[in-house]
Amino acid sequence: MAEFFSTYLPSWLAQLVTGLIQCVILLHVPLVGAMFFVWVERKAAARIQDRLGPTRVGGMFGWLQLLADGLKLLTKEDLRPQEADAMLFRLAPYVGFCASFTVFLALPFSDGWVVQWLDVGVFFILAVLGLEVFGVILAGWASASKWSLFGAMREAAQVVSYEVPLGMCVVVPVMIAGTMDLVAIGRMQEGLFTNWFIFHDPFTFVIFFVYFTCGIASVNRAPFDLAEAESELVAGFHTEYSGFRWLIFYMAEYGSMFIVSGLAAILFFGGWNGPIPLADLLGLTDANGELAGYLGRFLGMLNFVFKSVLGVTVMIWVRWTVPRLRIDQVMTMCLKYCTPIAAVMFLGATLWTYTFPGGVTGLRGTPYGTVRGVSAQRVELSDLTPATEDAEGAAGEGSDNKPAEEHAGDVAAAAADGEAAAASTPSGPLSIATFASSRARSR
Amino acid sequence: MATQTGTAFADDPRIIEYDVRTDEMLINMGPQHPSTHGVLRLVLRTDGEIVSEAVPHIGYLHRCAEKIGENLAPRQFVPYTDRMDYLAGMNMNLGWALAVEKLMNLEIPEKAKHLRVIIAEMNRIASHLVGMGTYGLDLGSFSPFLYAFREREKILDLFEEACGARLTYSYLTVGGATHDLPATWLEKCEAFLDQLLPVITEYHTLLTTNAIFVRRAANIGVMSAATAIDFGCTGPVLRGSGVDQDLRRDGEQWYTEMYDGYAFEVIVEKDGHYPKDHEYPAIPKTAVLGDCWHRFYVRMLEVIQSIDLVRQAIDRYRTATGSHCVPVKLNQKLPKGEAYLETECPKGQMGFFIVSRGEAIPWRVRARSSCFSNLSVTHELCRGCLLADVPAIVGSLDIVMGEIDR
Amino acid sequence: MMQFLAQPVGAAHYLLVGAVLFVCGVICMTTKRNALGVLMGIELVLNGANVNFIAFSQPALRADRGLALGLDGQVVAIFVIVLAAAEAAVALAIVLNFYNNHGTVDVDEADELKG
Amino acid sequence: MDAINWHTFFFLLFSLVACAFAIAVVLSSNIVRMAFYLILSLAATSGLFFLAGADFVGAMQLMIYVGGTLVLLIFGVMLTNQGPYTMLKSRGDSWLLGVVAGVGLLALLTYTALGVRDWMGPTEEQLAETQLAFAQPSATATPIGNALLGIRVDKLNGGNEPDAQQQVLQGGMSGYLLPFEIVSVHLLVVLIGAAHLARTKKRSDTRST
Repeated sequence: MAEFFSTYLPSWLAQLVTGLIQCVILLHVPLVGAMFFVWVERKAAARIQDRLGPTRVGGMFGWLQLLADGLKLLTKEDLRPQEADAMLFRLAPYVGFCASFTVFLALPFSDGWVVQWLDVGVFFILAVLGLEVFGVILAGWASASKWSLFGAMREAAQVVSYEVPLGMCVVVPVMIAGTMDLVAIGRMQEGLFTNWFIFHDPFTFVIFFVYFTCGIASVNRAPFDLAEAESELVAGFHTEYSGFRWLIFYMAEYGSMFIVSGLAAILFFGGWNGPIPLADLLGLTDANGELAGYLGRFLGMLNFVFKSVLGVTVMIWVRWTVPRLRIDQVMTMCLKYCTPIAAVMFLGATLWTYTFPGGVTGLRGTPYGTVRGVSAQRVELSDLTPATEDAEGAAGEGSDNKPAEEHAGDVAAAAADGEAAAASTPSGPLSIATFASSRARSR
Repeated sequence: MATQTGTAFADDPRIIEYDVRTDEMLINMGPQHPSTHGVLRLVLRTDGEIVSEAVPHIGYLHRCAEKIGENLAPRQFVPYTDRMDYLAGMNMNLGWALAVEKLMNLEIPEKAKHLRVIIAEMNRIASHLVGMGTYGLDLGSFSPFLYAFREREKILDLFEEACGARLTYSYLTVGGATHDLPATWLEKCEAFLDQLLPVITEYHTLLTTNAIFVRRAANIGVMSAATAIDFGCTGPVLRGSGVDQDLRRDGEQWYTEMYDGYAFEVIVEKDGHYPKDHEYPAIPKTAVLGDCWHRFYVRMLEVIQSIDLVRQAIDRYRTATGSHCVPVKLNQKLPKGEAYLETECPKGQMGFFIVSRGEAIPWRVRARSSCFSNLSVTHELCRGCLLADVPAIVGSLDIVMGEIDR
Repeated sequence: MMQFLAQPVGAAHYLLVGAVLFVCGVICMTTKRNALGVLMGIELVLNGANVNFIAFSQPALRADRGLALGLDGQVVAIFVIVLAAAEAAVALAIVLNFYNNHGTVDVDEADELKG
Repeated sequence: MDAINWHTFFFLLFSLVACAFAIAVVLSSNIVRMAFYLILSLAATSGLFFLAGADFVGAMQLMIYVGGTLVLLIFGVMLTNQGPYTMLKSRGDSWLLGVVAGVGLLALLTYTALGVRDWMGPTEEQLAETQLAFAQPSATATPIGNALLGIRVDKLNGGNEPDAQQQVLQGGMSGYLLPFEIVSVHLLVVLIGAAHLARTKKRSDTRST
């Protein structure tokens, strides 16, 4: 696109325009997504409650309801309490929304379809998702309302606590994959659905449910929606908000819901890989031309979106079914159940991958599944000398001046420091697989 | 968050156990608050999440109902009773009508009595359904509220057919009822009851036995039988504390004769189980007699009991003799004297006191509100609970502000 | 401005940012009377130092590539972050204790060790 | 002039945000606002880290540093309801001292930073190579993880000759296993220590409260 614009504009302006267009497109993913989820929520809630939900706006099924709602909210008066800290009160919704929106930068929608391909994708997503709480706390504090403050402090306590088990749960698939790169993790789960990490071992199976519980808690959905518990705190942290700013909070919430279930889809349910490798069976791969590869990825994106929407739907379902927990019960749940279970499962998964490095069934080609475009190599202590030979290939031109992270070598190099390895695992294999990928971007 | 508990070292006031120095916070819960069941205002004194004091402030819905009653003929006052406990208007009508009849010593036909049982028990079901639904709402579960209202709508449909109104009925009046039941009303009512019974089982799955619900309600707001009696609590709140008291059995003859010959047991816990709980979920281990869960459960079981009573009443009504009312003129002089009668309303024992000087219009009218007494215990129950427990406790008392403020 | 935008930045530019953060932190530490403000100053100082480590770790930011810290710079930055977190935890506990004992977070009040 | 070096552009963006909010932290006296500015400053700094190719450190900065500031913010919020501690105005003499020391320090640091020619950026010949280096996504997580386990993948790749690699292997790779272990024990100690310091205490309160 930049090339197209550069025929009319100076190149820097062309690049700027291209970037802005892409930003706007990306911005629409959470926005339209939030619209869709609000509609889904209203319809699902209505069905659960024996109602019809919106039926009129937009012809059938009220699918334009949120647009109407949004227009209504935009025309509402933007209220601010007299005592409020004006600047923070105005900024707080955007802080939350920015955090939620930024995560979409690192979330791959299909094989290689990611805005910013990060080597630390999982880490980045968890970190940025954790920043959403700032918006809530600032909103609660700046409102100068006791109910808002209650909501903010509850949110703070809850999010800080739940980040621990959430992180532990996420670490398990990362450990199995050996990388924090979400694209690589997704690629490892190619093939049949048995390759999905949730079926990798019993521990990942359990930990998915822990993850989902913690995920619901970290995005403040019922039964963990203490920060906005309407029967206790009026509306919690957004009691004093109206109109557009309130809408922003709402969008951030739905964005986070999508992110949490999207992350679950990638980490546990194969991401964009369907239960059967349909794209491969239909020949929609890069090998059959660019268009076929594009179509295959598009199919993958549908897969991913479907799985994420399914996760969001489950959250909606849970919300309209169960009562809300109390603050001490939420903390008990986190500290007494989720954290220990996650820790034990983490240990179990570690031992499992150590005991069955190639998986129990041995169906996977490489120790950690087939990885397209990423070569994995398992290095054991006895391979120390050959490993140096492999490393030879990695030494590309100009490597004298570049550290390893700059290397575009396609061979993984890993070796063990003799002393360290001997200290940790005297006789067993030292499973360090490094993925230095050619990273030919398939976008 | 902070706790400031000095109880362990109460003998030495200088030794305090603390975590962080914190100030107490005064919070107004209501009168505009989603879970105060109307316009109740609770002033909470909280230390972080812990509530050290909860003082109810009432009077936002005061409409001088009693004073109005002193300026109207008893039959004209019936619509005002509707507006007391607006969720159980029929029971209010009945209480007032019975009190006036007691003053007038007016016997009403057998058919009218059975009709009154049908209508009163149906309204009890409706009221308890609302109580159940709003309790779910108080605990953060929205769906049971709408399920309960769905069933209540059907009762309101039946009432509408009988008297033309859906909320303020003025149906049961001095001397009986304003109209007889329409032609196919009984069949429709029976069909509704047949359909309601399995639905109640679903509510038990959704709420009564739900793990989170049990955690939120069991062992919360525990009220001993002694406390309940001290504060004058009545109705399900009293029975939830294990006191065997139900005016339909224990009340005055003037009231209980309506229920003469009906088979029913008072819903109260005896030896760890309830009379009609054989097909319903067992009491959870964490539940303590007198807690929110028990109060809720008593209401749920009373719905079953009322279904049973309505069925019996329908059978009797079909074979009963007489008319649906005895006509009472609007300007009929009341005998000199006074009468007080309490009836078992869904929320508790509602009493009407009426003093006459021999005129058509009573000289004094007073109402004894059940919710007023039930609410008075809030302060006692909320001491030291968490903020989230306040709606749980107030909700389990099932109050209606219209009745408290009158 | 446009001239600057066309040029690649070097480690020195990063160092300038680090210096500003560092100096802000130092001023924060000296001027703030609120103990939490002092803590924020410390965070800024450590952060400024981290910027330097990262700047020096990247060989592409400088002409003498071979002298870049490489991975070492990043690892040290990680240790700084981790230790800053640890420092904040202990410091907050101390502030809490100070607050409990003195009923204030004004560090000027902490003069009991003065001879 | 029709080419923008986007690395420079974003460097300018992030560094302006980081510096502006750092100054705002100094100038503000409301503790919650200070925490908010600090968060923005730290987040912008993490952007600088990402820009400099240190992805892992950047993410870590977001997670730990900014997350740690969250606790500061919460403390600020908690203290704010206590009346006068929101706004503790700094004294004039401390301002004088701080600004004098700060400006001196800044001058020194600026002089040092700009003093080395090689630090001013890549030379003209290195320009293309630099563009290439920043165009590739940096994969730092695995090397850092290995380095913390004592395995320096980058050093192994450093030499072309097998001899050099053998030398590295035999001479030790200066990994970070020991510091890593020390830090982990340190964190544990800090965790226990902070919990001990902040835990509920019983004491004789002689002052009137």
